[in-house]
Amino acid sequence: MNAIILSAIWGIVMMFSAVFIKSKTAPKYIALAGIVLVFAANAAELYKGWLLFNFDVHGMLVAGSFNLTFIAVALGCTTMYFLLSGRDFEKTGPHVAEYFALIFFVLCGVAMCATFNTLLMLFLGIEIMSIPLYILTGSDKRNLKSNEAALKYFLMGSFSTGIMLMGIAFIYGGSPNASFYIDNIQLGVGKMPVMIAVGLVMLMVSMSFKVSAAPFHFWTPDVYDGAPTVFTSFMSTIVKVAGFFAFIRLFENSFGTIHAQWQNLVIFITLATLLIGNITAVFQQSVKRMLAYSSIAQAGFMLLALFALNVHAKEGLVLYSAAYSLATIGIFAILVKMNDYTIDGFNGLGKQQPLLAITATIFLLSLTGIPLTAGFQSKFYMLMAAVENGHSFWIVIVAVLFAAISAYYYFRIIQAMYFKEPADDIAHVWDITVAFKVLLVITAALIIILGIYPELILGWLYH
Amino acid sequence: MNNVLQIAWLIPILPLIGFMINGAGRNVLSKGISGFIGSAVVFASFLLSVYVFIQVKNGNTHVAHYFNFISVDFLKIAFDFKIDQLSSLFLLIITGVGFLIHVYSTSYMHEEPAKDFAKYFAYLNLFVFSMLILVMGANYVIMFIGWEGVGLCSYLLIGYWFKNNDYTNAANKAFIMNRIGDLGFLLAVFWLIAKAGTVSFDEVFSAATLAKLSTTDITGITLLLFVGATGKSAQIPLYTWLPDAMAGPTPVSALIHAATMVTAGIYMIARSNILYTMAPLTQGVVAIVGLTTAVLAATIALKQNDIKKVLAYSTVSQLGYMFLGLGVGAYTGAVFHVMTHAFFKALLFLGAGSVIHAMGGEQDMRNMGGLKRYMGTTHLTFLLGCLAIAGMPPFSGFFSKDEILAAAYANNPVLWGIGVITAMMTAFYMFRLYAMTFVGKFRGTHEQEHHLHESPAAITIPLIILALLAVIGGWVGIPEVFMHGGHRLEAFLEPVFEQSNAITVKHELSHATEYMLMGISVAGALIALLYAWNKFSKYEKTEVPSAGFSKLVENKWYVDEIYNAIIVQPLRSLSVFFNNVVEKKGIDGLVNGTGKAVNYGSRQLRWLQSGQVGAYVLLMVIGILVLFIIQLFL
Amino acid sequence: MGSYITFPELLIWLPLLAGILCFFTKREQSARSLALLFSLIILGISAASLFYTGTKYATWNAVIYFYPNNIGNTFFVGLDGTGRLLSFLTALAFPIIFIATYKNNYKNAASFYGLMLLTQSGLMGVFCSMDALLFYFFWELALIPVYFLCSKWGGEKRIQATFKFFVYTFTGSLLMLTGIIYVYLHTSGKVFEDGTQVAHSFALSSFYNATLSGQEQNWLFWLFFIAFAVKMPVFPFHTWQPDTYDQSPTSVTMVLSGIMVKMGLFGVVRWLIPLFPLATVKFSHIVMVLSIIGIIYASCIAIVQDNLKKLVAYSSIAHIGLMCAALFAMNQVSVQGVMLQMFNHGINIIGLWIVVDLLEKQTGVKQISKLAGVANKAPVLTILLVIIALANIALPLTNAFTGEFLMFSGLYKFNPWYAAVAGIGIILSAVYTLNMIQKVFYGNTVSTTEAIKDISWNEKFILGFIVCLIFIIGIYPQPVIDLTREAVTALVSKIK
Amino acid sequence: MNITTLSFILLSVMAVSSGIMMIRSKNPVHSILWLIVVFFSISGHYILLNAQFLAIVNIIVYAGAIMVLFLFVVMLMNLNADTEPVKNYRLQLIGVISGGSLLLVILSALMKMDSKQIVQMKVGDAGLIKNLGNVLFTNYVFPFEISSVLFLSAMIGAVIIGTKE
Amino acid sequence: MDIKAYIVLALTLFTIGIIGVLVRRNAIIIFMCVELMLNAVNLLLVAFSKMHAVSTAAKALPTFASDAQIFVFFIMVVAAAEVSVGLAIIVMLYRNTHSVDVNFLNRLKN
Repeated sequence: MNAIILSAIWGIVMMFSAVFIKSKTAPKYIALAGIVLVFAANAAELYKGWLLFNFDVHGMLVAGSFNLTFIAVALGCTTMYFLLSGRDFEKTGPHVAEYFALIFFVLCGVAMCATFNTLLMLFLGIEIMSIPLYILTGSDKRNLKSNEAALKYFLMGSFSTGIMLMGIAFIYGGSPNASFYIDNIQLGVGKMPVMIAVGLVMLMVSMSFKVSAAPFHFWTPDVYDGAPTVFTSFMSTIVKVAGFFAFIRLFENSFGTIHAQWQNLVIFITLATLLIGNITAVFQQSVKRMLAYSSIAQAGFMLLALFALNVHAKEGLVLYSAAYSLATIGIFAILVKMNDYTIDGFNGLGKQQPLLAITATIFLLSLTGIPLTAGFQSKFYMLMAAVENGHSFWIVIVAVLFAAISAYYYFRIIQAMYFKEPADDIAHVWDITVAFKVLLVITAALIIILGIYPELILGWLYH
Repeated sequence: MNNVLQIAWLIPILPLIGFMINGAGRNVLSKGISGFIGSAVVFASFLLSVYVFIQVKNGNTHVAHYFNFISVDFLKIAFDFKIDQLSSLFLLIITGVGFLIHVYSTSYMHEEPAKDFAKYFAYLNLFVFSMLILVMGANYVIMFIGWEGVGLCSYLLIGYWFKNNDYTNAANKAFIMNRIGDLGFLLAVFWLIAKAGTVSFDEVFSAATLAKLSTTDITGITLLLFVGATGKSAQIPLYTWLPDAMAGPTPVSALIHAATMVTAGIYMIARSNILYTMAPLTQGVVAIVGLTTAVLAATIALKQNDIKKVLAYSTVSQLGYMFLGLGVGAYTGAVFHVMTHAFFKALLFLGAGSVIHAMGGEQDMRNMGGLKRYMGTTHLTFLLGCLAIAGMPPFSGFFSKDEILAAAYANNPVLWGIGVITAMMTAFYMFRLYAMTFVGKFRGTHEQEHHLHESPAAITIPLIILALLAVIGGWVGIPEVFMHGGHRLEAFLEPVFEQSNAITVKHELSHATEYMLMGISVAGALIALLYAWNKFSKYEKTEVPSAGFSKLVENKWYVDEIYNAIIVQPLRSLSVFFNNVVEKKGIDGLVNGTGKAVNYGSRQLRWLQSGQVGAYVLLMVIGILVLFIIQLFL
Repeated sequence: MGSYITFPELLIWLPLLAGILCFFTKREQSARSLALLFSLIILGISAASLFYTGTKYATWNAVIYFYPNNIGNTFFVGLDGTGRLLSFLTALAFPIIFIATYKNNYKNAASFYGLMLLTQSGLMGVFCSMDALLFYFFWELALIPVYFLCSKWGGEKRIQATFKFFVYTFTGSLLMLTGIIYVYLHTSGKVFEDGTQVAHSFALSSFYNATLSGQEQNWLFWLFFIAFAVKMPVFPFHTWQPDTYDQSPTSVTMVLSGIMVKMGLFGVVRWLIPLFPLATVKFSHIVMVLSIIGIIYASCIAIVQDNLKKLVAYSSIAHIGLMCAALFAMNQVSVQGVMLQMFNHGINIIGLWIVVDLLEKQTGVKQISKLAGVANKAPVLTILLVIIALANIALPLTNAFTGEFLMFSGLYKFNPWYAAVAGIGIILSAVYTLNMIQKVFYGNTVSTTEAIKDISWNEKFILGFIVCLIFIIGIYPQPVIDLTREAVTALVSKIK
Repeated sequence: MNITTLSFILLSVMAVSSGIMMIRSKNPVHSILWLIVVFFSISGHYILLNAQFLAIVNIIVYAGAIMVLFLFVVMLMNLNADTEPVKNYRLQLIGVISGGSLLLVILSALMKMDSKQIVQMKVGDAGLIKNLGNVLFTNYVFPFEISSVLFLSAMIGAVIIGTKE
Repeated sequence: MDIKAYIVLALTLFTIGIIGVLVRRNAIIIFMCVELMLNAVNLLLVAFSKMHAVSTAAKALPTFASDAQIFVFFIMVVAAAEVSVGLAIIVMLYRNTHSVDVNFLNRLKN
């Protein structure tokens, strides 16, 4: 609640700052102040239940400690993101403040996706998340790739919106007591009516599209590749995990009772996602595109939570969000500084920039899921949830086999950094400040800490 | 534990110390010192052995316990030495003959550089040590320690001149063939452990344990042990290493490959005689294998021209004899023959060594002849040796061989018949050797002729002593028919074999038969001897390509070639197959194939991402279609 | 000491600390001596831990830290007989390696020695951890530094070889992870001292008491076994090994072959057999047959192998195969033999690698066919090598003999034919070892070996030390056997 | 066959056919016009369902604002028939088939519903402006407010993307 | 009027929209097809609201049937916002490439 309103407000503040402040660097600090403020407000709500504004939302938004913790994670990651990549906004174009404003609006949508309790709010939240992203994707105007990405994203995005709305309509039509409240559809436990089934499939399709799960992932590589790298970093992490949270929340609260009836869909989607994400990533030459595919692969792992749909799954999802976002943000922050986005561009980075190389290695190990990193803990929770589910254990085996494959492409970068010689001794990276290095180290440290002591986050879930 | 024999540990330790000194100080010690140390330690342990022997003679046998080697669960293997009649006898032979050969070596190896000289003595001492462990061990495991130890030493000594690849090949062959035997030995031990739960002789041979073992067990165990014996004592099918082992220095051949190591098999079987007596099947096998080996080796020896090769094959054949003895239950006879054989065969080898020494390394008898004019002592002692091995009364060989033959006859006349023929062959090739070497006129080159001389005292004295023993050595076992109570050895060894004797039915031969047997064998031997003598005393070098049977024999029945064809080559090609096909193409191919498959799949899946919005949406629609079908119609 | 800080903690944290220190050293020399110093200290501690056994010192040998969490994983480390033996082997191996390779120059040595010590820490953790998740942690952590060591300082084909090794083992361990999770979810709840209660627990004891039907055990067994089989490696899973051994720097190869392969066996001892007794009994024949095939197969390949390093690698596969087979014979004698042999094999193979390393450093070739007559130039080296090699083929009075003797007698007790077939390995091992000795050391010198010098003080010292160990254990193995007696008895009792 | 049914059928046919025309006509301008026809017919349906508010809004927002916007853009780019020179018939066929089969699948599932539910025609106050406004500013005030964010971001989008620099 | 009639109608329009997206290559037309899809949804929602209006639950809470129509209102809101953004993007692209043919958009692939 606090987060939604404050971030919306701060978005407006950023807009006006764009009008009144001409300085290039000022917006970053305003934005930082804002994100900290939002974080604090959210923390206050989480910790003491303080509400800054007293709206009567008629239960359209329900914020338990679980949702608030997730919002906190998202906001925390955004803070790290601002700190690490804030300076690189300028590379995209002159409208720095506007970019920040849009990101705040996205955050507003994220918060709505985390707390929605009616399909209307879900719809609004997702739209509020998406529309600014269409713009951000296209924000690098002179770059044709950026334009193309924007149009593709927009067309397919609105297409999926259409599907989603049709789904909502059928849910409404099928629900015995004509309600958009996700916990009030009243399905009982028997075989679900056909209208509900149709709506469910359509909702699943559109949500899968948002979290870039196969076979609805096609926009992902192109958009992530075409969008300005700073924004790719944002939308491939926070937005995506928000989508996941919404996905789980929706399906748990509305269709949780009849889980068994739609599990096969999830299995199909999960397998397809794991397969396409992991296999296709192997051959990529551009790190940016490879990370796009890897994000699909990670989505495949997160889908295990939807497959399991139990306590561990939800805990794991929150943890996964943190681990995955931090690591990916870190990698992208380094990638933005690189001159050459291909894997060969990383050759010999270990010599030139040992610190960057080490932190990058930690991020990659976390993405691979090596113990002592947050990535391991999150994968571990996912697997645990999936095993606990008890239904079709084999999917877990398949998942870990794909995880092994994922090592293949993550380690290509590590190998390049440490074991390959640079083609020529041109500098790989530019404007590396001490502050940047410190922040990278902090991010890495966070990942390690979460890897050793995940309760740092999980402790809040049941506060 | 206050038994005086507790000091038995000194006997093996002394040579070990010698080995350490010589081994460690081989760069500093002069030849004189290392030679002296090498011999002195063995002499010391010889004296101790004599003391021990006297103790035992006075009826004091003892199992000296030192420490627990291995103790797991039910399995307790103690580091014990068993001092009884059998082992003490062997102690005497080993240390005694060993000492003489050490002395001999000091002179024989004198051309070697000092450090190799020391190395040589170190190895020799190590061998004596292992051999002593072998005979003193109070259980099969300790015995096995010595068993492999001697194998190792023979490997090292055969490969003593390691620069020559043929020699090192011979060494490898010896070791590996021994390993094959050892596997048999080990399996027997494991069988014992599994069934009897113990390996110590006293416990295994105790009536209680024997009761636990079924006939199959005993037969199996004894057969496996016998496999071990065939390896160590060069019996069919594992005998081919011994002739090649002649690559080593001659004294080594004398000590290891004639007098001591190769008799380990006999010792072991004599040690476990009760088991064998309880397994008639095995006994049969032992007898037949022994006899076959004897005949085969003898035939090969007929045509050999290398002086050492002849002796080597004769050794194999004699060992066959001993196994025949064991097979027919004449344990005493076998041990007796071991002893006498140790004397005369060592003598012969050393003599041959002296000859080779004189000939400047020449080993081909066709280039010798008439040496008796140049080297009297050697010739005389050698002659005595030949007579002894040919079984001429009253030389030692006669008694031991006769005892075995008698036992064989008692068991089955056919065995006896073949035995006699073998004996005749023995006499023949020995005197062929003798005649070609010492009689006739010299066939070597002139510088060799100039070089010819009698060997120094360090060589001749051992020869003389051994000759003496070869002559009188047999008198400890004069058969009943000549002198009542003449067989002192049998009386002495009685306690060792009493269990067996208790259960074997002794069919006494009438005196007449015995005389008849002796007569025939001696006569046969004599005929062969004389025939060989006058055939080869006037031998001339003639290059007649031999054919038919003789060719077969000359090429040692092609046994090496056969083994090579049916074992070595297949193994090699199998390995190559494994390495090149199964490993590289098969398993590793599979592993790498997975990686390749992933790469390929990756390259193909990328085309799905065509970049066309239309195509994307189309695929999405198809995806939706699939989901609907799954949900609504499956 | 005592309840404040325990042996396992010291053994895990000291190397970690030292490793981190090493990373920050500037000069190569200082890194090297720091590593050596610490490894010696650790050796001392580990040696001390051998004496403070028994319930009297229980508080010195085990400790558990739990932090408030809802899945009940703890930092629970302890030393039992097996762990003690292997941690001692680890502690022993590293100083040996450091001294033996003291003269090697590594470019940026700081990180090299740092990673080495991190590896040691990981290994110690594997051998000490009493908590399944912790075990998995260390299992992976031991792998990562090795991966970097091999790919950074290895031979020319290092990257592919090492990566193959990594993916191979990583896949295996991930499968094990799923297995661990499954078992975890079938453990009973647990209440910690501080009152936090968890539905399930990763503690060793809870795992041992997990309720698993025979059906479940059947496939869980394989999930675990594959991970361990890859590490060991057992026959069909071994192909990473020769390449890796060949390509990685020798000091790392020593770690791999001396200690890491023991992780697999250790895993079987600590987890596989106690967790799935029924499945173990059910599948022991399959496993043993695989192992025995491995023995013959690897030995055969070793015979025709021309690459010295690969020869040693294959011989190692053969030996491990024997240990694995003996382990699954599951009787006191055989398992005791395995324990003994794990230690011996570690010592011997490290010795072998040292010699191989010397030859490669001096001649620059590792093809047997290119070497000859080394004995002429380097007699001392030859003698030591021959002794170690003979120990490797289990000659009596060397350490390996006692181990193999026990293993074989146990194996024979289980099934005579297995013992007989595996026995062929004894012969084959003699074949390839003697061939190697003959080709490399005997005969006349060739161009490559002309310049060889005999070994220097540190190598002489280390090899001498190894040889002494070989003989001491060979003549009086009892102390080593006693060290693991209770552990083995407990293990064997699980099957009965 | 009362007037309601008749008009329903009439409007439906009109909607569908002009929809088809929309996607078939070469000239973008034509398809826009066809789409407007569709919207009008849908508004007709709203009136038929007595959802007066939506009928109005639909005309104003869609047919009025949005479509004009479209028309404006098309004019601006003066796109005409030859913007899609080469047509790939096979691709189009595939598109039609897959879309059609999707429709068939869903319908075949839905038509199996036995429950015969009736839609209230012409009467009912749910769709009256009074009620809707009432609900909108009581229950739905929060979403109403928050949807402003959408327009704000759309505005910024216009700023970022539209402005020339 | 039976609800099925409306379902058929709405789905038909919806499908027409989808097919349009599939077969057309002009970005604007594709976008219009999406709008058509949205309208189909609107129609269906209204139909459903009137369907529920006569169902038993209607008596309990008189205003609830209007939920769906409010939803339709919000859909229109969102659509409006989307249109502005979408057209902006299309215009931007047209500026750079002088084409709105989506088939020419294939710089990003594989």
